[in-house]
Amino acid sequence: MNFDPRFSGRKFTSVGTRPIRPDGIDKVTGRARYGADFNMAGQLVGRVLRSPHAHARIVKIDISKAEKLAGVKAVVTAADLPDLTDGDAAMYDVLDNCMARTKALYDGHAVAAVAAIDARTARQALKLIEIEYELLPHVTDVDEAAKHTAPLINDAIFTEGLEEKPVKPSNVTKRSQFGHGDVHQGFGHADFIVERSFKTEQTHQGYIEPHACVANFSSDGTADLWVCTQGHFVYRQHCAQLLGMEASKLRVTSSEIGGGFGGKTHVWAEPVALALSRKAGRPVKLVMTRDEVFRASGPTSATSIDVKIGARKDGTITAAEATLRYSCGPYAGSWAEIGAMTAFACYKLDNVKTVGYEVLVNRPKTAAYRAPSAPMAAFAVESAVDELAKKIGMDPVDFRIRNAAQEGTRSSYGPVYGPIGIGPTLEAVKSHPHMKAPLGKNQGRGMACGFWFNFGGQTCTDLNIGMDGSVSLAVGTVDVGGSRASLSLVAAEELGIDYSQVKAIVADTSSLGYNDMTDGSRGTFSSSMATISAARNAIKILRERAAQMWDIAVDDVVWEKGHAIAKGEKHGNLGKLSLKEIAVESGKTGGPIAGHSELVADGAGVSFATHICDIEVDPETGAARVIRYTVVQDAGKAVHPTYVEGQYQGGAAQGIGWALNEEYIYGKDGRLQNAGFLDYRIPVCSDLPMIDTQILEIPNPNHPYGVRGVGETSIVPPLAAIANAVSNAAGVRMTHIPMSPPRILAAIEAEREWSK
Amino acid sequence: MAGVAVSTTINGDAVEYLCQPDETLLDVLRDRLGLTGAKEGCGTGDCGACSIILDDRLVCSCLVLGAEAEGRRVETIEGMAHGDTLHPLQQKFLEHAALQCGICTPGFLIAAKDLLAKNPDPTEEEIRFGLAGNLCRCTGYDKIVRAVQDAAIVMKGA
Amino acid sequence: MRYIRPLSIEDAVGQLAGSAGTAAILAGGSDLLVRMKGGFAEPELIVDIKAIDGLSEIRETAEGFSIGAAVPCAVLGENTALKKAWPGVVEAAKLIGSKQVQGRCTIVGNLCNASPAADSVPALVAAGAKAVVVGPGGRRTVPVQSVPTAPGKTSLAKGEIIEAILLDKRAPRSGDAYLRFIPRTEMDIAVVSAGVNLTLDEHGVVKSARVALGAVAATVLLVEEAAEVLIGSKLDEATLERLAKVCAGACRPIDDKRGTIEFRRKVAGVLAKRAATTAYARAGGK
Amino acid sequence: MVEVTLWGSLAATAGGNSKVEIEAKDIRELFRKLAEQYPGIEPWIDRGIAVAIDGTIYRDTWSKELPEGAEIFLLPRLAGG
Repeated sequence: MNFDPRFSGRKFTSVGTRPIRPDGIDKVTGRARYGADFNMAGQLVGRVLRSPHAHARIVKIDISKAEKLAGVKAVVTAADLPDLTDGDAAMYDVLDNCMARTKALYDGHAVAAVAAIDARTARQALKLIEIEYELLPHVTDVDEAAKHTAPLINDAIFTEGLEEKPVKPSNVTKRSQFGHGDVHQGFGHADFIVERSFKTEQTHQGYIEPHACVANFSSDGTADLWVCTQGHFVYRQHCAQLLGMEASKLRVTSSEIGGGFGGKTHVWAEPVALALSRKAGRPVKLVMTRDEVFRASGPTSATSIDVKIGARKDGTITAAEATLRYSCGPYAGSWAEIGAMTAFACYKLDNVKTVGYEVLVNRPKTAAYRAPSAPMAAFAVESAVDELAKKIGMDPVDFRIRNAAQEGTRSSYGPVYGPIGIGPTLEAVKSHPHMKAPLGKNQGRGMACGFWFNFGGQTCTDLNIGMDGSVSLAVGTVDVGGSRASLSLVAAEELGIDYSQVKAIVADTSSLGYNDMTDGSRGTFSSSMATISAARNAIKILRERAAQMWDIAVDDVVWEKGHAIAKGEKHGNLGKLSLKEIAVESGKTGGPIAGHSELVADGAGVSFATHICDIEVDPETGAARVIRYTVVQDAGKAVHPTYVEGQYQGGAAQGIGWALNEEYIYGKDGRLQNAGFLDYRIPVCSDLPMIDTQILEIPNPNHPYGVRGVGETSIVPPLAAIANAVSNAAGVRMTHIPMSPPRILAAIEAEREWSK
Repeated sequence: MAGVAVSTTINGDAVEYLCQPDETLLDVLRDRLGLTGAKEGCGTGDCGACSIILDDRLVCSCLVLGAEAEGRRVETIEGMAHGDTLHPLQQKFLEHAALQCGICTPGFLIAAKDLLAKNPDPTEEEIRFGLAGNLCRCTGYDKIVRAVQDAAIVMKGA
Repeated sequence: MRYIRPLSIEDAVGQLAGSAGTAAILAGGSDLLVRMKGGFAEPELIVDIKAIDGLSEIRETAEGFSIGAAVPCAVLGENTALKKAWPGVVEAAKLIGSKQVQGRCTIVGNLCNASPAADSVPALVAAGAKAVVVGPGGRRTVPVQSVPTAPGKTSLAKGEIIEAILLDKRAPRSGDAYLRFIPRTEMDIAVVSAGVNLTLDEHGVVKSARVALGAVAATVLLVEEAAEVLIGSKLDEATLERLAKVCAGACRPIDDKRGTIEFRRKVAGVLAKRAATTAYARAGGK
Repeated sequence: MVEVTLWGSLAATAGGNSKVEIEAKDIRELFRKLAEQYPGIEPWIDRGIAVAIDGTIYRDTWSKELPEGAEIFLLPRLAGG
């Protein structure tokens, strides 16, 4: 059946309300089962041995002593995970990251693993594995690694995307470029130009739940995997490919997930757990420690960005240019490319050029982190935009409004925008009471904008109507923050029934067709589209059954407010049949009633946000404290507004942590020095104020309800909003994130020295 | 390594177990007793996801040995509701959507219960500092603080 | 590995002294269990001292206060008399870790962990606190600053336990304060810290002073020169500036993941000023 | 005939042309003909290319028609968090 995804402008009954989530009781009573909360009979404990070296050739691994230790049931190395990737370079990198093959490429890189009867035995066994390393020179800084004198991390990599084919290998894996117009000419028309360089340090998603799974490989070649993941179908594909299995023989169940933010979008230890289980012939539970999470999973890129923006006296930007260098860890990525696409996406520009360079470093493999790559680019661009507004003497909000992209604008990354929300978020900020609130001593206010694409993708959903008229909704996108509630609302809306009649679950990989993962803010966008489609398919069957019950033609039956209604005067005495009444008779009218849908949810609507932030800086210590924070963001349509607010607040909080204190700190030896929550400082409750939110709803024309993604955009503006606020509070322009107290104090002291 | 026999009280029930001398109470609760409501987010007392109440004191169960529970009273998230009746904090966390992924929720509820037991009428600042030992990465804490404020009002009225 | 819970200090000392391998004392466990988790400590004997008579008590004596080695820091904050007499010591103890950690950790543990950044130690040093050490050779009383000798190292001999911390009875017109700098508002290790303890004469002039700095050297520093700056003053602006300068000069900090040398020097002075101001007000100075 | 705009790096593989004319009625045909005319693009297509049609981004929909006169823009496939 053809599904029409276009926005219909309907009035809503359920969508937009704020009911309690269906998985709530289990989560407040401790009954919800996360990755580490599942056990199997005969289960072993898996543990991973990791390289203490930033860069080393693995000369020899001797596992014989470990294998002989009583209680050890399996020891695996790269030899137990042979390369079955068949030329798929991206999957080869995933494999090599799961278990180092010829070289350890970062501190924390997995080199072997054991399965034993208990944790103590497993720990002892790791100590008995003997590895001979040949130490190699390492490089962890993005700018250092990009130099042609830097130690090479992979001598088979030659920079892609250069006009002339390079003859020497490089740590720069790719150059990418976006833009239009002629920036040289554009800068020629500028009365004012701001040009600055910025750096941001590497951060981690910081989910509170470490990676955890239980793998059970059976002797008949089938396997089960229980795992916390943002995409169990993707994990199934990865694991099946790396283990040489048919996908359908591996059933993956996604546990409740204790946070992901992009960090649980590809496999880390899961293929290792399966390999251990296969070798031991028993189930294996593998849970990372926090130290392992920091050293070997996640992080986002560290960056180095040069920005140049020019404008006329009247405040029109004439040209904008950026060069962005993003670290990828030791494997090729496309992180700078995304940064280059998003950098100027908020603005209407005749002349724009961005160039991205992907840089290999001896750090963990970069993973997506909430609107990956966009916050760093926004930090650089929005800092420069603020400075330019000041130079011109314009209010920073007015300056942005003047240059904001709108419907019909050619985006800096290429396509022309449809209806978008950057202008409205700026107008909302301009009139927000926060902008007029008085500031105290040592306080400053900053604002900044942010952009994210949002994704759609492959989606499959089942909607089953029970014989009692209740509805079970099985979706394949993992619920990371309340999507079962929003999807239940959507099902209730479309069927015209009460929210309480719907129960949504996340189905395992054997119960439903393939779904892309919950990333790119696609969970509610895609699965709501599939849910609407499934519900409409179910309604078609409900109408047929009602027609049968009434013994009239199906074309004479319409569906309204949860009921089949016979239309036309000839059926005037038939009244209406509720969903429940039809369901009760379903056994006699053709059997179970269900709606299924499989689709590619295309047309995700881009999203914009503008944030306002007040900061107080202690001029004697450099401590910066967020006093007030406001998020204004376009949701398209907020299906469950409370959880939309939650996404806005959570993204802002992560951005605040990133801006002020979070960073990976490496020693000269290339080892990570702060692999724990004590010294990797994510914000605590007392660090933050309430985070006010304002939801704007500019409908996405490509979704029946107008939904856009909401999950990611909120992390994009904070770095810049806070930098701009610090600039206004302390009179110093911070160009290095995080703006930790030593950095702010040093900047204040330098400013004092300079003005003497 | 000799096992330690422990007799203790968990959520009001007498419980006996045998544990290793270096085994944490968190591991005992989760792996021996099936009480998986307390979570291990760090294992070093920095995230509060494993919070429990030990003899009326809020502690991280990852920083307590299983052997130390001998003769003491342990309260975990599993004992917070009375049968079908949720504790007001649990109810308010649901109503305010004070959880997204929910992994930190048991720890926050236990910490908030301890906070309100010692200070039934806390200011926002007291709540924020009182809960600073519990990390949440999803919510930005806003809705958590509001849920605790609201629960405090309900509990005072009760 | 064995876990024991002796009922007397003599038994605990005997077990520790007689143990063949590594032995660890367990009170709050907030350092020990973290070290065990990380594989940095694998003691063959764990001696839990919480069941020992008197070790979980704060006693008010004619000489002052005796704080048992197993008293959790949270309990210090609940003792009104102690809080009134030594607010700086109590606020320092209540800054260690989180509420959860404060329910377990002890000031003796904080002292014996011998971290230069320990929160309670600068306050105790400033307060002139003493430690009662019990060992195979009997009981001795030592100033707290003599306990840590280097990061992770103490002057305690095998078999020795600190039984209690002693704080003097307060002279009239006395006040103390402790401040630390951390990047967050809670849940951090001090990047720099300062403890100040003052007694004033009847005119509000500082009669005696002790200033201690944390996280700026291998062990907590008692800065006598800083005390001299304060004595005889009423904490006027110039005195405070001199204090800051002396404190910054006394530091021997390092660059590490938590802060830079420059930052530590500068902020040590700032915190000393602020702590002195608070201590002065607490002593009744105006 | 549709005019297709290539992003900077992709243009390099099409002989430096940022705009190419392709006779294609849907995305599948577009990819096929692009690969025929510019073999250097094929590996990029294999890795995944997104197609923006009048500003709406499509990733995997072969059957999506390319309306006459529509703005067709090729983009890299992205990762999300």
